[in-house]
Amino acid sequence: MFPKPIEKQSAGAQFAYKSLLPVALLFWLAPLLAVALFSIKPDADFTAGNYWGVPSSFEGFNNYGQVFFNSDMPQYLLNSFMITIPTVIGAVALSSMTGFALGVYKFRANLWIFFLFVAGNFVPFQILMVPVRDLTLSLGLYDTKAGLVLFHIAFQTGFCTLFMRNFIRALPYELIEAARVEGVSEIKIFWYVVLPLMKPALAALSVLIFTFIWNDYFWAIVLTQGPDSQPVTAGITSFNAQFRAAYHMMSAGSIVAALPPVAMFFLMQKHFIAGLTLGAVK
Amino acid sequence: ELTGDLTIFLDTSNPAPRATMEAMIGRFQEKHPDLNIETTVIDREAYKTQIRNFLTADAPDVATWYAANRMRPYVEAGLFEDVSDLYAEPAIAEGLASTKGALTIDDKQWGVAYTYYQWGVYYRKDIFAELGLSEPMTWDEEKANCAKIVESGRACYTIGTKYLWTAGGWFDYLNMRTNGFDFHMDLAAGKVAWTDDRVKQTFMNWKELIDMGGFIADHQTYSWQEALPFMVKGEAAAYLMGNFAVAPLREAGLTDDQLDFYQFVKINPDVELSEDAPTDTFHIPANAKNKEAAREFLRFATSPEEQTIINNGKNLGQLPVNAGSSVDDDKFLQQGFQMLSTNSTGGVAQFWDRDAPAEMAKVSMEGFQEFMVKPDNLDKILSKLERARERIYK
Amino acid sequence: MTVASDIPETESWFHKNQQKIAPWIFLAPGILFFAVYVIIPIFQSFNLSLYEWDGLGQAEYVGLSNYEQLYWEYVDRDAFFISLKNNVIWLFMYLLAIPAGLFIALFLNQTVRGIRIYKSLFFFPFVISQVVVGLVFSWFYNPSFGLLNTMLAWVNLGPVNVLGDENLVTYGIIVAGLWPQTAYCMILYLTGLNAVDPEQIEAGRLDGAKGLRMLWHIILPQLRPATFIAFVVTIIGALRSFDLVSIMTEGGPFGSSRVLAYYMFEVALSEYGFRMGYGAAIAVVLFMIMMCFIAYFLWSMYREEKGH
Amino acid sequence: MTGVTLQGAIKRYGETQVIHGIDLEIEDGEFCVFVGPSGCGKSTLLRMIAGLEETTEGSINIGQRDVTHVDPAKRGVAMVFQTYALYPHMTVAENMGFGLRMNGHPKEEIEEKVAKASSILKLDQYLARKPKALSGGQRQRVAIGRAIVRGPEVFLFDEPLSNLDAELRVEMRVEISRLHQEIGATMIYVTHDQVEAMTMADKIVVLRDGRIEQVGAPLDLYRNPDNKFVAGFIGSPSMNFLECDVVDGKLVHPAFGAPQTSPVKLPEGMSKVTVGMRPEHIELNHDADELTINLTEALGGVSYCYLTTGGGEQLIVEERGDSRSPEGEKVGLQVATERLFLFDSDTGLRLR
Amino acid sequence: MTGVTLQGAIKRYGETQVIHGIDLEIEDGEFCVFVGPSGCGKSTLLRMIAGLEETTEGSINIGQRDVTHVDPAKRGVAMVFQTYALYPHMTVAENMGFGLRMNGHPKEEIEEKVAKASSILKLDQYLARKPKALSGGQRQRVAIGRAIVRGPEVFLFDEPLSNLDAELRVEMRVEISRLHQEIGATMIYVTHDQVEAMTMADKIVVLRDGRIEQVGAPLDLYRNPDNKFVAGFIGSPSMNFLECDVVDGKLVHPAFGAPQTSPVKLPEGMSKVTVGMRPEHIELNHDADELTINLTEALGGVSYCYLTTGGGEQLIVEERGDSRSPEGEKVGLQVATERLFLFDSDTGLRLR
Ligand SMILES: Nc1ncnc2c1ncn2[C@@H]1O[C@H](COP(=O)(O)OP(=O)(O)OP(=O)(O)O)[C@@H](O)[C@H]1O
Ligand SMILES: Nc1ncnc2c1ncn2[C@@H]1O[C@H](COP(=O)(O)OP(=O)(O)OP(=O)(O)O)[C@@H](O)[C@H]1O
Ligand SMILES: [Mg+2]
Ligand SMILES: [Mg+2]
Repeated sequence: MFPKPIEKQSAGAQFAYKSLLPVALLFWLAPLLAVALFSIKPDADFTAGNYWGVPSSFEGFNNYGQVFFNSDMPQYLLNSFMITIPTVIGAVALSSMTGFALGVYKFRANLWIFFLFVAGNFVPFQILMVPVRDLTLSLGLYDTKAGLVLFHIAFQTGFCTLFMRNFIRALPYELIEAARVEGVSEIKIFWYVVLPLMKPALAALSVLIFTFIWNDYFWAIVLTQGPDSQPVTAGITSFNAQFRAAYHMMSAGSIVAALPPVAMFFLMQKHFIAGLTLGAVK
Repeated sequence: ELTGDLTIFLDTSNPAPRATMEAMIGRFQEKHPDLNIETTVIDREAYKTQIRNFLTADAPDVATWYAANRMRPYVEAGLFEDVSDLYAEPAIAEGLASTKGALTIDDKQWGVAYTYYQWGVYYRKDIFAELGLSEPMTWDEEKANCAKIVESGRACYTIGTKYLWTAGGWFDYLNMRTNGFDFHMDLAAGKVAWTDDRVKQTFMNWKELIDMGGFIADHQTYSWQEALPFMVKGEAAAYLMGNFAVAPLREAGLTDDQLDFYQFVKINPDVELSEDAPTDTFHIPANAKNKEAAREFLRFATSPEEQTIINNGKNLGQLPVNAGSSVDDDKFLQQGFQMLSTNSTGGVAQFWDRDAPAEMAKVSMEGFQEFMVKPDNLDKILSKLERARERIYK
Repeated sequence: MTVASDIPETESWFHKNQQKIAPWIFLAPGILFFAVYVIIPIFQSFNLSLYEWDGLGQAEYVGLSNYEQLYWEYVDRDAFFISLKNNVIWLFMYLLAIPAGLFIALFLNQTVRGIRIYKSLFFFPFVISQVVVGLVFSWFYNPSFGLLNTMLAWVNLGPVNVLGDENLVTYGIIVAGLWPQTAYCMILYLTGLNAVDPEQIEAGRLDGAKGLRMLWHIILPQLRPATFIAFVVTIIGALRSFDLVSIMTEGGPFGSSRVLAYYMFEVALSEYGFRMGYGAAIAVVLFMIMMCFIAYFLWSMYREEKGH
Repeated sequence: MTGVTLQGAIKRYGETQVIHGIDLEIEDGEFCVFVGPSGCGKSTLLRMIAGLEETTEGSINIGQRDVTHVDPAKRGVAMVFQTYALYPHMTVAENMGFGLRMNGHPKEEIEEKVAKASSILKLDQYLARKPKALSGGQRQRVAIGRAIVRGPEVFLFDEPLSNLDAELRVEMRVEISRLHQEIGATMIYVTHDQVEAMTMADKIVVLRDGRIEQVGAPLDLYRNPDNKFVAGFIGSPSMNFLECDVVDGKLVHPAFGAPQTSPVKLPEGMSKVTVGMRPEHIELNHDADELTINLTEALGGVSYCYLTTGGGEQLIVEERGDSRSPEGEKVGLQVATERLFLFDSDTGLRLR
Repeated sequence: MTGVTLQGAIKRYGETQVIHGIDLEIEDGEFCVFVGPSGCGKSTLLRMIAGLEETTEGSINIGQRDVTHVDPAKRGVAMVFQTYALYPHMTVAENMGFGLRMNGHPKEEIEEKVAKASSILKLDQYLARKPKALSGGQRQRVAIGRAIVRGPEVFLFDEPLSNLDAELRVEMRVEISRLHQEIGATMIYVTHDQVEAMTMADKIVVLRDGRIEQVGAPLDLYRNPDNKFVAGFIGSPSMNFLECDVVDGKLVHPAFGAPQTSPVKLPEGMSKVTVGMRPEHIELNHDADELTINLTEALGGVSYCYLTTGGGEQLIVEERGDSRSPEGEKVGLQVATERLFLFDSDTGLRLR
């Protein structure tokens, strides 16, 4: 292990390390803590210039209550879920198929198709902006959740294919050959043999895509407008327009918007990190 | 006797205006119970980009928008309905005469106004009193006042230029006062070079205020709302703003004893006074399906009664467009109405970003912002704007 | 002993060619989606960049004039030049996330109690939307109450208005971007460190390599895969940077924090924009820059594939 | 009749040919082992029989049926992989029944067959477990069970034991032999383990570079190799080879001291010959001094002496019992003439 | 003097103790092999000597120097790892020279030493290659070269050959032995391979559960094991054990037919004893019928007979030559009395 395990060092070093940890963490997360602090402050504190001090009163319930009952935030949150979840399902479904095809079969175009997906995934998505927007418009899906979902599925398929294909590549090929010898059709091999084995990858990928899509801002503002279909990342800007300079409200709103992926991360930590390092690319 | 569907798209997304508009539509519905009205309210900022899509793809029957140059692209693309026929109706011809110009392109009218508001200098009466100042009448008084305010450790004017347009307001006034309304309009129309000495003169006037520390520091990082607290806390004495600033200032705790208003002072005594009064409008998209009902709605919305209701202090808190309606007795509205109807002989401008084409507006307001931060870059800025002008107005 | 193969010898064509057809069946939906939404639009953008179009009327073919304008903007040091320059700054500054991530990973690569929680908390910024990160940092920098100036005041410095200063603003935004990106690199390195061969470290110890020399000569070479990935994602992140610019400054003050990604959005879709062709031209330039890195990435992937 | 017949079987990967026309007949019920150095094409050949690799040219018959281009599933073969290739997400019973289930056999039939196979392999009590809860040997048994369940005519094994440790390997080796006796199906088995090949096979096929070197029963190969390659490949430690001169029909080499009589009649005019001697057939002559003992390795029951001739050639001699010859000692060789193998120095072919 | 001395060496990981007080003296220039079942602490002990693990209690001396708490790099030891632990990003030459470079030796000196070591190991032509372009055996040689270059007083090897295939293993084994003779340094070698232990060691240390079972020269352990564990562990195939009754001082077991005389005087009152017989010391008596031949494996030079007694005990007998006893035959045993090993049935200690 590198660096040398701290347990093997002097008691002084151990103590120093252990006390440095929380300090460093506090420092690292200071911006977030600040937001959390803001979000429970009363408005009066800001007018009074008490930005960083102890809140003069605890207004957490009030502020968050406002977010939930006096703004479009709940609608935006709901939209986010309604965009994110179908995207995750769609992208994962498509890419487990493409990943399977590219990971298992040997055919001439294999590597080139694979590279196409990978390259597409790395493209600066701004180049897609105008045509995709026009396409969505002409499909009548502009400013609908479905329009956003379709695009996200397509774009994420690039990344997911990279991920899935590499994962399937790492599966023992004998498993597939064994099934073939047993007379299992290719589609059944996919369904009964490969898919169950991909569970960890599916979980990791789902978690990853969930955060990617949840946090997407660019496409949200390119393809949707207004509380009917915009996700929370875009919603937060109009939320902020509504509460411009009301820092306590903006903080509360931000925290609410950030919460689902954070919760996801904590619940599915193992998968999440596996996903990052397995797929290793955004 | 109206039937069928009527879809209305609104950009009045803030809570108060939203309620006002919905209430008005409710009243319209009562009059036409058989009409199936569908209202969609879209975030104001989002609306500005979304309008392109719905006008072409899935047009409503009525849509809000802004007058003057701001509606030009849609008119030219044939996306707005010609409503000159409405203006031919005597009631409207009389009532809406004052805003007709702002809605006219190629001698045709493309929509109706439903509200407008004045711009002007909102100031802290109590601070003026404390420093022994009075409302200035001339540019020199303005500067003298400002010098005193700066001396007292305050800034004269608060402003937040992060979103650029607030600087456009200053430019509007300085340029209209320096060079007059017509010159201003020519500039907006790209007929005058930015490197023209007259334009420079406007900036030199502006520079005087900047150099004496008239504006708050770091304004380029604030939005207009974030700039409000400086005035509320007394760190700045005045705010050149539209009348909509009054409500948040009052909410923040300023009473009418502390808050007052004056018209932007004369600079060049030879030019007539002219004002910014942005007009918000209703249009009928060319692709609308129920144009008959839409016209009826436009008549309704601009009728003297409705104008009185929706613009009163409890609702929009702005000025009615119909000559036949009455202005709320809120002191700012009264003053504003007074100013616009009697003391704005030079003309009424819509606002810089509505009078100038979008691209030019964007580039120029960025220039204004830069100028306010770095006044010494003026020549560089102006030559950049001139390059932009040559490109944009081709 | 009977065989489970009592199916007639005359099999369907599909059955016989199963292995040749199957991949295409599996690929079809993915390729369809990807082609429609990604591949074809890339070419459409190339095409569109030769037109002038406001998104309303008829597009007008103008040849390379959009690019010519970009060229003049470059020469005149206008918006395009600034965006390009900022993108270069982004590229280089953003790479700081890699050493920073490595540093934190080394700091956290211990087995004291509760370290797992620490590792996750350190990773936190990555999970949060850039919109929120941007907001948080613009408050952090806020000249009237921001924590930055408060802290600078403790050491008798400042105040600075980071986001209001055309020379600082890009760096200020990049720092905000480095925060989550560092967390990302940290996680990559933590997993990389996990995979470092302990026997090599021991061999190094026997060889007398310690501390920094151990890091340089033995650990870092083994972390190459992690470094490579960190490099790729950081470059891509830098070139795609949009959210933060949009949230924190909208390209300001006076356009000095624009990057290509934001500029093209601004030109094409923002309130004052709707020059679709021009936006497409900017996107094409951005695409070309990115293509260098994509090509490099694909090339190293190709080598790896062939290496097997 | 479910033997396997290969005729002129050829495999090419693009340009490179790896199997160069194999003709082979494996009888019904025979246990046939493929051996050969790594990369010689053992696995490829097996996979061609299984149908997992296309046969480029030639034909493969199983029983009377030409299966050269038949789908793997339809060949009536079952394959046991080196890595077992068990489906990790299925229980033992599901693993074994999977093939039948996918082909739509009724549930009862599957259960019955699985039960039967698992009782043969003593897997009854593990049926509900997942593979990862099994030991290596048990996993290997499940893999075999999966093959049995389908009731194939031919079993194919590709180094099935190489992932097991030495002890288990012995155990499973015995088990597979027993299974072969029990079900009597044709089995083809790839290995590179001497002991497995010698002990399990009815017939060994020695491959080199995609060609068959010799086919025969284990002890036949040991006793009667066709060429130098087979002689050196079969038997452990390997056969010693000395390049001898032929003088007057006798074999002359410094190591022998006196010229040796040839066990076979040498062809006219041959002046050089390669003589092979198995380490276990040589004895040391402590009264001679043609060779030097380099190193002696005593393993207890047996010792190996490493000798060098004056010309630098290396020899190994196996000594029984505890006697340990001191290193550095000079010794001679003693071999019965009939134990000598003679090979053509150029072609490596056996002279007999 | 650069022997290695351990005194009461103890290793604890937290609560669990894995090395229970080892006292051991390894002479200067000796080749010492640690053997024992997996998990017995061989590697741990070696790593304690290397300094890679803290020694919890006791002391370790190298030469006259107490190194118990000295930094690994300063102990004058070099270690060769099972996985070689070559630095993949450095060339062979850089790998070998790395230790010297880290210790600030001048470039010329390093080059010279690397050249010398690589000529000893015949690596000269690979110096510019990266490890991944080398074969397993070459890598292992580089690992050894890296150790040599540093000119340590003590070489430590942890199962260095277990990742190589059988042939290479033999080759490298001989090479390491040769190296030991050539440079004469003290070497400590961990393995679980019988043959390696027997052939390479001057001294074998048999470990079990963190304790020393027996220390001695290889053939001493083979001929004269102290207890049942060592007897069963050393020798391949393993010694056969039969539980015999003692009747009138004689050993009684159905497999023997007639009672056998005990080779040693048995203690008074002992009624049971474990008798050990090495497979290579037993001969089959085809005229008796106490045992059944289960299976015979003919490997050519040698065959193994698997026998079962009436009571179900298993025995292995090694038969020389080609004779192959038919399976199913009933046979008896024949062992020279002096070849029997007797162990206390309870403690497993040798009776002598
Ligand atoms: N897909 C392939 N493309 C090209 N050559 C291949 C391919 N698969 C195998 N080969 C070559 O065919 C030859 C035979 O390989 P095969 O796996 O059958 O050898 P093997 O005898 O099983 O070896 P081992 O004992 O190492 O398993 C080798 O030289 C190998 O390099
Ligand atoms: N870090 C550790 N913490 C706790 N126990 C350990 C640790 N390392 C080793 N052990 C235990 O110490 C004992 C000895 O391990 P060691 O690796 O020395 O065995 P070994 O004899 O080398 O085995 P093998 O032949 O499998 O390599 C084992 O029981 C092991 O579980
Ligand atoms: Mg093989
Ligand atoms: Mg070990």
